This record gives sequence, C-alpha cells and structure tokens, in this order.
Amino acid sequence: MAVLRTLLYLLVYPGLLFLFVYGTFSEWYDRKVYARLQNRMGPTHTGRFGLLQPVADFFKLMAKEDVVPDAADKGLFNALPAFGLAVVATSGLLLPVWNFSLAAPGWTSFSGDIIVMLYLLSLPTLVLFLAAWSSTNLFSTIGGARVLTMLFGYEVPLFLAVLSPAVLAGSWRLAEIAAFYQQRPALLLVNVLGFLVALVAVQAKLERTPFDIPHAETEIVGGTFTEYSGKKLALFRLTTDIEMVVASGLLATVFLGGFPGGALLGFASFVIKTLFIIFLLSLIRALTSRIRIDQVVSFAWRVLAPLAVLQLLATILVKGFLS
Amino acid sequence: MTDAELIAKLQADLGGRIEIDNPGPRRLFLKIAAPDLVPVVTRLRDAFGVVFLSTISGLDLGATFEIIYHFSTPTQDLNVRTEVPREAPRVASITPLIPGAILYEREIQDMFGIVVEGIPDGRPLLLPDDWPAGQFPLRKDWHYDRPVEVIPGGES
Amino acid sequence: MSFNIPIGPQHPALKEPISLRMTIEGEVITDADIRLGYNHRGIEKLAEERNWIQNIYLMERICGICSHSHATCYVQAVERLMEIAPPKRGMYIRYLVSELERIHSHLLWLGVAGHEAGFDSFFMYVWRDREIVMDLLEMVSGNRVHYAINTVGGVRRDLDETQKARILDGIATLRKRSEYYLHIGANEPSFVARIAGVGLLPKEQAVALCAVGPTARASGWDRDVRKEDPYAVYDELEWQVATADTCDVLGRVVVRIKELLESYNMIEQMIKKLPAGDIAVRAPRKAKPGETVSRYEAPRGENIHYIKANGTEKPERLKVRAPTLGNYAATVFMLKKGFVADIPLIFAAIDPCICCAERVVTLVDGRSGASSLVSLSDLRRRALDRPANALVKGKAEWPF
Amino acid sequence: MRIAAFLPELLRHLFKKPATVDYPFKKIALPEDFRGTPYLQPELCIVCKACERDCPAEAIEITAVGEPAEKRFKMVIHNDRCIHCAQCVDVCPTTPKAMQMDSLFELAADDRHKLKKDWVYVRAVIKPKAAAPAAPAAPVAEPKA
Repeated sequence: MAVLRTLLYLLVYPGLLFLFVYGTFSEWYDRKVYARLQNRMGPTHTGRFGLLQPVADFFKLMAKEDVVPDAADKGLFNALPAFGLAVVATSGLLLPVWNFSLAAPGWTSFSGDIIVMLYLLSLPTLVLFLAAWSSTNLFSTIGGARVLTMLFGYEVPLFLAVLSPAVLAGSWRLAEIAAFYQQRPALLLVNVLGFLVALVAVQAKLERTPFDIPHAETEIVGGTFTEYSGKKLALFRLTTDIEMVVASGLLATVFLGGFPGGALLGFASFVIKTLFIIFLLSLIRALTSRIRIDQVVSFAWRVLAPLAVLQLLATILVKGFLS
Repeated sequence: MTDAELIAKLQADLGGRIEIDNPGPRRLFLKIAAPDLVPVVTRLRDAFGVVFLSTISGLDLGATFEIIYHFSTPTQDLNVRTEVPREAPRVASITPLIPGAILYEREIQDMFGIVVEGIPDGRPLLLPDDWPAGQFPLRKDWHYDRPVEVIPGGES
Repeated sequence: MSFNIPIGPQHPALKEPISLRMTIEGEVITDADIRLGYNHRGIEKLAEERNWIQNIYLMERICGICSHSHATCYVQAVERLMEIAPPKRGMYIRYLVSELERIHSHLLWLGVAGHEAGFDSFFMYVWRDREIVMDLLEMVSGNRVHYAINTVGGVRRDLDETQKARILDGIATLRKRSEYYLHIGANEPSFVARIAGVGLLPKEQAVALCAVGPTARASGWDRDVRKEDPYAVYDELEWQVATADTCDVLGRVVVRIKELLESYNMIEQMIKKLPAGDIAVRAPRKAKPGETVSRYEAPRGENIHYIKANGTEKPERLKVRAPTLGNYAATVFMLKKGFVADIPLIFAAIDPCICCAERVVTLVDGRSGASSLVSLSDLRRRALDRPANALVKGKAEWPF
Repeated sequence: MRIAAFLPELLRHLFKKPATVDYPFKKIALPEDFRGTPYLQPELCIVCKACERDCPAEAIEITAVGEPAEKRFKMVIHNDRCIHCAQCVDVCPTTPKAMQMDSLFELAADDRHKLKKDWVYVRAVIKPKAAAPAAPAAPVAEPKA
C-alpha cells in the first residue's frame, strides 16, 4: 500500500503529471503575459484562450522525427533529456507545498533540503552543457561554452541571495524557513534586495532575455539545442518549463513567506505566488535587450555579487539585533 | 562655384586633354583619352576636391567600349568618359586614388570584359563561379534565349 | 592563427542570400570578403528589352522597401530625356510618397536593429507604429509595397481633402512615437550597451570609401543629395540634413530617427503647399537620343541611374547603382574593427538591401595569407574569452 | 541612461486591446481604390491591344478566334503573372474603361491554371459621336514592338 502511495506521489500529484500540467500552464501564462506586454495577442486558437498551445507544441515535437547526428556520442546524447527531466522533477518534490506540516514531515522534508534543492537546480545547467558538447555541432559547442561561462557569473549571487533568508530564519529546512517568516512577516522586508538579485539570477539560469545568449538565434542558430529534435527536444523544453516552475516556487518559499494554510489553501497560495514571480520574469524578459557574453559576466560580478553580499550583511545585522 | 566658373577653371587647368559639355544644370561631361585617365583623376582629386565616386558605367558602342566615371561634389556632378577599342579593351585602375572604386571596376571587368590594369583584386564577382570564360553579359552581341515557361499541372 | 568563417548565404541573421567570409585572428576580424550574386536578376540586361513604361515597374522591383526610390530616380531621368516637365502638383505628390516611403523604411530598419540586438519588445512596438504609415501609403497609392504611383510625366493618382487630413494626423501620432523611440533607443541600458562603440567608421574612412546615406552622415559627413542636387521640390522646403558624429551604430540610430522627424516636417509643409492643377502630362512613346544621370536620396543613401536613349521605345543602356553597394566598402572597414559577436549588428547597421545591390558586384579587401575554412561557431567560442583590453571600446557618450 | 526605460510603456499596454488583428477570422477594411486583380468588360473592348503591349509582366494575351470577318477575340489574363500595377487600366483608351481593377488580393491557388481568366467576345463597335461620321475606326494593327 505504501508503495502504491509513493508511486502515486511520484507519478501523479507532485510528480510528473502535475509538473507537466503546471509547467505547460506556466509556459502559456509566460507567453501570454509577454505578448500582452508587447501589445500582441499571444497564443489564442488552441483550446480556450490558447491554453493548450504548449501542450500542442509538446505533442507535435513528440511526433516529429528524432535525428541523432552520427558523429554524436550516442549514449550520452540520448540519455541527457530524460536525465535532465528527472533532476528537475525530483527538485520539484522538495517544495514545501505538499509536505508543509512541521509535525509529521514527509520523507521529502528534512533539514538541509534547501541545499539539495539549489544543487538539483544547478544540475540542468550541467546537463545543457553536456547536451551541447555531446552533439559535436559547432554552433552547440559555442552555446555550451556560453552556458558554462554564464554559470560562473550568476551562480554565486544566486546562492548568496537565496541562503541569506535561511540564515535569518536559522534553519536549513524549507518548511521551517517558511513557517519562520509566516510568524514574523515584517522580516520579509529585510530580504527585498535578495529577492531582486535572485530574480535576475534565476532569469540567467533559465537563459531568458537578456541572458539568452546560449541560444541566441540571430547569432548562433539553435545554440545548445541545435542538434536536438523530436522527442528529445520536447523533453528539453519541458525540463525548462518545469525548472521555471520549481525555481519560482523556491523563490516564493524563501522570499514571499512560503504557502500557509494546510493542503488546499497552501496549494492556492503556491499557484498565486509562483504566477506572480513568473509575471516578474516575463517583465524582465520584455524590458531588456540581449547583452553580450562578456557583459553578462561583468554585470554579474560588478552588480549582482556585491548586492548579494550586502544582503547577507543586512541579514547578519538583523539577526544580531533579534537575538 | 557655378557650372560656368568650374568649366573655366577646368579649361584653364587641364586645357587640351579634355572636352567639356554641360547638358543640364549641375551636370558636366568630360571626355578624355584613355591614357590620360589617371593623371586627370589625380588632378581632379587634388585640385578640385573631387573625392566621391558614385559609380562607373560601361557602354558597348559597337566598335569601342565607353567607360564613364561618375564623380560628384557637393555642387556639381562630374562624369569623366573614356573610350577603349573593342579588340584590346584595357584601362588603368583608379582604386589607388579612390579606394571605393574597386567595386565598380570589377563590375565592368565582369560584364564587359574590359581588363583593368593594376586592380588590387580582380577575382570574378557577380557572375557564378562556373560562368563560361569569354562570355560578357552586358555586351550587345551577347544574347540569351528565354526558356519557354512550362506551368506544371492542369491543362495549359 | 587565422581562421576564415563563412556567414551565409543562408543564416538566421541574414534576411537575404549574401555570403560574408571573415578572416579572423583571435577575437578581431582582420579581413572580410562579401560575395554577392546569389539572387542576381540581370535587371540592366532586361531593361534593354522593355519600353519606357514597362521599365518603371521593373525598376520598382529592384528593392521591396525602397521601390519608390528607384522608380522616381528612373522617371526623373526619362522625363529629362523626353524634355517634358511634369506639373507642380504631380511633383509634390510624387515626393510626398517618397518621404512617406523614407519613414516606412527607417521605422522598418529601427525595428530590425532592435531585433538583431535581441530587444524584441522595441521591435514589436516600432513595427506596430509602422503600420500607420503603411496604411497611409495604401490609401494614397492603392498598395502597401509597390506603390506604382509614378508614371513618365507625373503621377497616376490625386490626393483629396480627406486623404490629406488623414495623412496629417497620421504624421502627428508618428512624430510623438518617434520622439519616444529616440528616448528609448538611447536610454535603455542593455540596448545602448549593444550599439554604442560598435561598428566604428571614422569620418576620413567614410570619405575615402565613398560611404553613402545615414552610414556616412552618422560619421559627421553631411552629404545628402536632396540638399546638394535638389530635384523639383526640395529647394522649396525648409529642412536640415540630420547628422551625428559618434561614428557608430548608436549614431546611425540617431541619424535615422532625426531623419524621420525631418520627414514629418517636410510632409506637413508639402501638404500645406500642395498647388492645384493636374497631376500628369502626356508623355511620348519614344525618347530622343541622348543620355542623362539622375540622382536621388533613397532611405539608405544616394541612388544613381545613368540612362542612354537611342531614339527608340527602349533604352540603349540603363545603369543602376543602389545605395547599399556604396556602403559595402565601409562595411568591410567596420567589420575589420568589429568583434565576432557584433557581426549581425554591424552588418544590419548599414540597413543592407541586398537585393538592391544584387545587380552588381562583390567587394573584397586584400587577402592575408592562406585561410582554412572553419565554421562560425568555432569563432564564437573565441568570443567568450574576450581579452580584457577590449580592443576599441570607443567612449561613445550620448551626443545631445 | 535610465534603468528599465521601457517599463511604463509596457505596463500601460498590459490590459489594452492587442494591436494585432486575428487575420483569417477578422479582416481589416481595404481602402476604396485598392489595386486588386484586373478584369475585362468584354462589351466595351475595342481590341486595340494597348494593354497587351504595355503590360510589364506580359500577363494579357489577346488572340483572334474563328475567321477574321466575324471579329471574335479571346482575351486571357494570366493572373499568376500579373503584378497588379493597373497600367492596363491607365492605358485603355475606351471611356468608360474596358479594363477595371477589383479589390481581390487573396489569390492563393494550388494550380496556376486556376488563376487564368479568359473571355471570348466580339469586338465592340465605337458608338458614333452625335456629329462624327458613323464609320467604325478600324483598329490600327499596332506592330507588336
């Protein structure tokens, strides 16, 4: 019986099926907001208000021919999409939406799960690089190298920004951090600077404009995904969608005070808060132009890193006053 | 500097080597012999500030080829024309004087078969690489047979 | 170690088939070779088999964006050959449509420059406002792209009061929007970071390489055919030549938006001063033997037609040099100073209308040593570890 | 240099109606004299072949049908080659004009033959003006240049 519950837990509710549905919904929401910001219509004709457009894209890609370049490293080339999806789905399980109760913590809520979440979220970047490297296409090697260069840029500020509220809450467990800020909502204001830094860093992690150089179509065709097609490309796009959902869920937990109110109400606040963060990500995407790779690295180290350190400093000072 | 003043100065300066005619306002046509091309263009550039070359037009007059260099200054439009015999169409290159001229010289080379001596890079340009040598499309004696248009499908 | 990267003829950044072969060393491009001829249509040969009226429509199809420029330049030359003077009202309408086309072409370029730099919202907004001028052109001439409003001896359609009023308030909204884009184009930090100090073309190089149009004017060289060799209407209007002296892509953005603002003033003056009278005069079918050179300021630069007539219905020789060709020499120079990641932006900055230049010629610079063919992406990898001493990062502060 | 210079404009448009038109389902009105496709009114045509001579795309073909005395002609407009410049309408000497332009521009077809339209008709006789003699003006067979 417990095995069935775990299987259901893994495959249906917080697992793949739910993440697939919510990932495609958030992609639709992102495309619709981005279009409306640009005074355009966005997807409208597939399903009601174009809701099924990402699903349609997904199944269209699944039906397409799946080409594997013969010079590619076959084993790695085929395994990577599935591995990327698995990594991102597991990080989805750690969100304190479905294991919110502090008293009876499920097996996915343990002390230190924020560190595991951050680690799992930085793995897809590595998967992208390996995908680019293994497909031996020159455009994708360029894209892969750019992915890694950007990784060194935004990773440190992201970790600093996300971990400073945990330092203030004095615990590494997502559920406890969320509970801490639910009791003292005033302390959320301390982390506003960290929230901004984390937003920009997540925008870079998801490779969206202004940081979408790795697959800038006007310069290097498809970037990391040049050689991918058919099912593998569909899986990669799904991975990026779910990564967006999980990353915004993490930011909501840490910066917007988690998801109070038991199962149903907690899920509702989860949806509202992640959609709010995805709206902010779309806004950044509509606001700026793509910047060159060297400008990204210098921007990360000259602007993001100092702000993140400042945020950490503020957190330590406030912690001192509190105790 | 009105047209008349310029004509007077040109007459004084280049004298015997050029014939000038002025068909319209701000339009001057200077006819010179082929060997005089480079000295006249240098003189125009240094003394009269003629630096901007709009383009070079080639013409097939039957017995000879005519080459017109369209220069322009903020006040007038000077067109220097020379003629080269059809058997040995050779002319000196003015790219050392005006770097922008390389384009147009390569075009007349391609289209008329006029050999431009001293051109920095004489590779074929516009015509495809497998274009048969000795074929110069803009010559009057070069004809192409228009293929009959075949529309696929349905009764014609 | 010198590599030679091919871009094109098919490449996402290029809207038309042209092949750029760049020889680079490390990060800097040392030599560029542009190869044309991929959609050469032999227009000059075709023109010799068509009569004067049919040639108008052939000239219009040299380029999709500046079709009216080529048609007007051609019709001016033919009218001079046939010694007929089109009525004043016809001339005003003709040059009103050419200014409207300049607005539509500059707005199109502004959007594409934004898209090349990745600033898609700017692209969407600029092209949404471009629809205003496209609708005006469709109302005046009956078609959005090839207006075909020119005929030998004048224009084919007249303007009535409602059309004039709609043009005026269309221009009013466009002026507000253009000022807003001037503000955005120069103040959005991520966009300016991509265009300031990129594609440097100092003034003496612009003069030596005979650059034309906004590319030359952005390097401080105020050459404009409408001022130097004013045809018909331009000497009766008050307007200035728009220039900037930052010599880079930012300067070209500024020059083009200033030219937009000048065009709005000119259109308003033309509409106020539109004389009464008929719009065309009958033209003979044959032209007297003779030759003429006609020049016109197309949106991309100076357009020059040389026509020689031999007394029959068909031209003896028709030579067309489109503005983009004049800028290729300057493009090679700019690419040489450029970085690999800026290639699409530098090339888009001269607003290349490749099909315009297609009837003529390639440009090449002295080749340096042998070259081995390596694909573009190998080059881009070098774009990553860019040396800290960015080669020529001109301190391009905002000229205002 | 202002951070997020585009923000006010974007937010203002967030809830505005989109500027894009849902094309196949809603269409924008055409201006009144939009140049669509040329068509012939056979009863007015005097077969002077001015349109055939001046058409830049050689899209008009007029051929005689039956024996010459009958004066029956067939005109074919190759709409797949037509460039919609309305030069045929301008050059047509008849008043009212035999060649007219409609406003049809959605011409997609899977077979180019479907785009060719033809008319078979007898040449119109020019109605004699009140004073002028009644002799119909013999069409000057303009040598096809």
